[in-house]
Amino acid sequence: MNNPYLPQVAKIIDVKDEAPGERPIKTFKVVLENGNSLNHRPGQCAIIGILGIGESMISIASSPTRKDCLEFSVMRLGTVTSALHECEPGDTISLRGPYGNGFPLDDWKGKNIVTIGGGIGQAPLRPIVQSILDNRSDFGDLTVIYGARSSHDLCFKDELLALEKDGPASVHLSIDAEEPGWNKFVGFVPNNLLEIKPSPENCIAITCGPVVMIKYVIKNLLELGFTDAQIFTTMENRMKCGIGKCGRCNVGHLYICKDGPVFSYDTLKDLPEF
Amino acid sequence: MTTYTLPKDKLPEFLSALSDYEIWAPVKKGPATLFDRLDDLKDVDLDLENQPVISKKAIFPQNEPLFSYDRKGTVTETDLNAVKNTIVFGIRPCDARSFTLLDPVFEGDVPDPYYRARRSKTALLGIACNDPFVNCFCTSIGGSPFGREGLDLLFIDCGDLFTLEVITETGKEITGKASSLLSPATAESSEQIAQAATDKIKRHIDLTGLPEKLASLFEHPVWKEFASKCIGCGICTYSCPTCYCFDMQDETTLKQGRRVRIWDSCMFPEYTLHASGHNPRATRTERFRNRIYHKFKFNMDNFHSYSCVGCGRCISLCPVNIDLIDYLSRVKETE
Amino acid sequence: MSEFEPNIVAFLCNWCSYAGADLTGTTRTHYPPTVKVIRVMCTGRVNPLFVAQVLRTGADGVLISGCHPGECHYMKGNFLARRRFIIMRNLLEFIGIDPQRIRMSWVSASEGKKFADVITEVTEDIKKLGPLQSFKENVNGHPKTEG
Amino acid sequence: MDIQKLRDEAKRALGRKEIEYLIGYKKGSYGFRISPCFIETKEEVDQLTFSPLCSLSLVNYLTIEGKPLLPADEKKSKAKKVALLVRGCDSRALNQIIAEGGISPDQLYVIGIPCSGVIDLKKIEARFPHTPDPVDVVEENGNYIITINDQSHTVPVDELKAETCKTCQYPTPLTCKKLIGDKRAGNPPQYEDIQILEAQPPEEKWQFWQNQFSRCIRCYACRNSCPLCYCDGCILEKLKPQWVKRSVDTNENFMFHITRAFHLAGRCISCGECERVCPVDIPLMKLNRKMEKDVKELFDFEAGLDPEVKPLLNTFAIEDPEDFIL
Repeated sequence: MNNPYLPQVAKIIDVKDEAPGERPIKTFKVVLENGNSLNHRPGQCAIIGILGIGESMISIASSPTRKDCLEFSVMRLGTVTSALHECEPGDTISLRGPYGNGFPLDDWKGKNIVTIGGGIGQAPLRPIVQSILDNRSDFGDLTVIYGARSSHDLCFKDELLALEKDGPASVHLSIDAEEPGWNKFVGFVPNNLLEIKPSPENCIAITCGPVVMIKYVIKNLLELGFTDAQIFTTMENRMKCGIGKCGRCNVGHLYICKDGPVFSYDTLKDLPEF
Repeated sequence: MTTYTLPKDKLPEFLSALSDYEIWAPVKKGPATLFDRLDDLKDVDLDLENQPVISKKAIFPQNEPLFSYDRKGTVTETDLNAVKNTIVFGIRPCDARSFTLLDPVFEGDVPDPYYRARRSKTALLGIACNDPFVNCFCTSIGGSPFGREGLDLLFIDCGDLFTLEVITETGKEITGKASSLLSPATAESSEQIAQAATDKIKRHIDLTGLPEKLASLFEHPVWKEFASKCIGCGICTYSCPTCYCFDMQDETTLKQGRRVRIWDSCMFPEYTLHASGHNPRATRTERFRNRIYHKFKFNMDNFHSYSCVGCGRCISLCPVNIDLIDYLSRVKETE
Repeated sequence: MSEFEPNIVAFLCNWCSYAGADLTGTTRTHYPPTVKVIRVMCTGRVNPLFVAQVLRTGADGVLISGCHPGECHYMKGNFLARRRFIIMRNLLEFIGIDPQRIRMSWVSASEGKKFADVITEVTEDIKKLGPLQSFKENVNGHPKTEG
Repeated sequence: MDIQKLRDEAKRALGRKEIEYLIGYKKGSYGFRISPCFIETKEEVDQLTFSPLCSLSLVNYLTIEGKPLLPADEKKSKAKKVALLVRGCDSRALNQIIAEGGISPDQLYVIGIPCSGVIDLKKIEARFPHTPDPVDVVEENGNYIITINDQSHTVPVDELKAETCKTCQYPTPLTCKKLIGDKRAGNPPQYEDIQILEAQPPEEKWQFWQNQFSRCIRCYACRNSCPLCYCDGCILEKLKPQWVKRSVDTNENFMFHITRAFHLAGRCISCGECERVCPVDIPLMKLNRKMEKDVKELFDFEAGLDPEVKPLLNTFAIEDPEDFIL
């Protein structure tokens, strides 16, 4: 019988300093030792572990269409992520997954897509952007709205700036407070959303970020005329098992690790605790 | 149904006839009666006066090493084939039933190999409750002091002898090993004793409509009131036969390490604490409410059963008189 | 079988005992190679739970050594430590760990000889007691609680 | 003790405008149980009760997470007070916590009750099993008069009283605004059982504790029911460093109980609640009383006698014993 708690061995092939801010973020490129693939869907998560330290559920920040490696963008916070930040290319980590439902990208074909991210919350949205870019003709317009506390906390900055320049998507970056040399939007992400006013017409909006931000983004999306079923979010809680057994990640009767992390606002609005 | 009788003084012989099994039974440890693995058959103490804690650990141990590893990162899986055929003797019908409620959790979409290994090799030999305890309310929640659900064999205390009811094939196999000690029971049924036992249960609650009621009360101030006296220990969850939440931790020495799963309790704040410091259930009220909702609403949504067998241990052991029966009745009356 | 060499962890304060131990070395005074030294700024920094933890994780004895009373670099660290360790020592004794395994000494920076004597004495005492078996019996869980 | 006096006093207290609410005891939901209660209005006062069944220390509710009044965090409620019923041991707990800076005495209105000792629930429930209906218990001339469904039973106090209370030194609250009832004299300290255990060889002591600790399930009821265990972020919850592993095996249980006992050295006020709530009956008070005895012998210190006295381990005396030091 397949043991769901037994991790695979993976190797870090590259580490990139993503955001040097107060809570630093690094992006790790990882390949499975045996050459296998996780066969994940955009929006799914994996449990990264370091033997002797512990495990942590991290969303996969790369699209399955990018087959050379898996990417994880990790903020240095707890014991596992701190240990991970000490890792260098060539180090091995353990990996199990993928977990969760992922985004229903197939249902979204032919539609316009708006992603609204805040801080490290852009990581789970990145595979959507990548998947759309890799199958550009399957989707309508792509709008990326993304903000962080300061320019030092913005992830994937080079990528997004390049994307903005090349034009396959419209990109709107923001930071929370004025900074010299910043000529884009200053203010919170939900406010930036109201500035940009994406049209709800044939559109899906996906948001991820701090809980407070998600709540205001949803409120503003509804104001812009989006319906509950057009709004998606991806969530996070403390997790241990990844398979809906250890109990702690529940929101109402749903477990984020198993029934989520992607929820449509249609489902979410009826759940207690949200 | 096949029934046998076993003279009470032949119980040690009966158990020694089952020596190829690992036997768990209630054991007196100091003043407390606990379920434990038997090293010596003489240690068995059915102690019908006291409600033993905690039988779930025979199948769902408090610590379970998932795998071990060395410094090089070589992982060695725990050998589940080494799990011995096991008998849990003297388990109460409610506790036996609890495993049938844990099964869907640990089987589910992704079956749990550790639980399955023990569960499939464990026979449950129950003792009927002739004398239910003060907070027993199994009859209100689908069980009974003579419930057969989950059991392989039911022992009924009939004075000088036990009547044994064979419930499953495994039960039949077990009685087969000790057949020389057993005599076929006469037609006389145990129904009268069972009825008398059921009548002794004094605490009742009508749970009809509870999940629907809970659905409308999530934000109600009553939860703050209920939780106000909770001191936040884990006694209710650890002693509960249907609580299964666990934590996973790495434990290392200089040379080696292991990943262990350990019972956890939703009543502890660090259970849900994020690494960022944010806690989605930061207060006693939220944690207490989650426990009740999990047992009486969420589990119903997910598995179509309550996560409670009515053993009453959380009520008996609570240091501050948090009384589940009382609270649930008040929930039902709350508008 | 070779003779039992105790495994002793010594918490030495930076200002007196560590310097004292240094002096023992520079004057080439011999003492048994049984101690693993952990340098701390002051005996007052040594959480008494370190003692329990050290014994729990495999040491046969613990030594805490600092400045003589009245000579603490931080004025009162060693006085506070003195109180704590007598209590911890009594507690561990009550639980069944021989108090000879939990030792404390005052060794100043100039007492290289005393340091060697202390280590010799502690080593001899613990040799007489033999290895600390208490926690080791329970490795990987006491048989009755492992399951 | 006269319940009416208690209720009158409670009414008077609640009549004062600075008092937010009163923490007291009321009859529990069944049998011998007593429940803590929070009373905000005079009308609710009649549910107040006090009897030898009142076991848990209400001091717990002054320091628990999410309580309505916080000493440091909520500046706006500084003028507000909480009224609280205390017994002898509770008042020592209060003194100790005040001495440690955990509560500000300005926020308390303390009503003291001289206590004749509490009944050990485990003993009384074993004696009268199957008692779902509420019960009355009073102490009279060395007996407990227990009334169950209008039928009264007389049981000698010694058979049911909690062990710790039998040797209580301070049954009368030491510091309180109002005292209800007559002062009671304490008993001389008694450590015979401790001395017997002390005299045993190390291996036997270890084995004794091994048998006890091996059955601990680490539910932390002892910690949470202890009025003195009020740290924000208990050491047991720390992951870095992880002082006590989460694994529940005998070694880790030893570490947990060593930690717990040490953290209560010079602080435990001998209410005995930790031992009474333990679901697996570990004799925790043996550890606590050993510490109490040693602290008394070595430093002539008793916890919680005076809120002005600094905590034992925060202070020292030049002449502290040091004969164990080389």
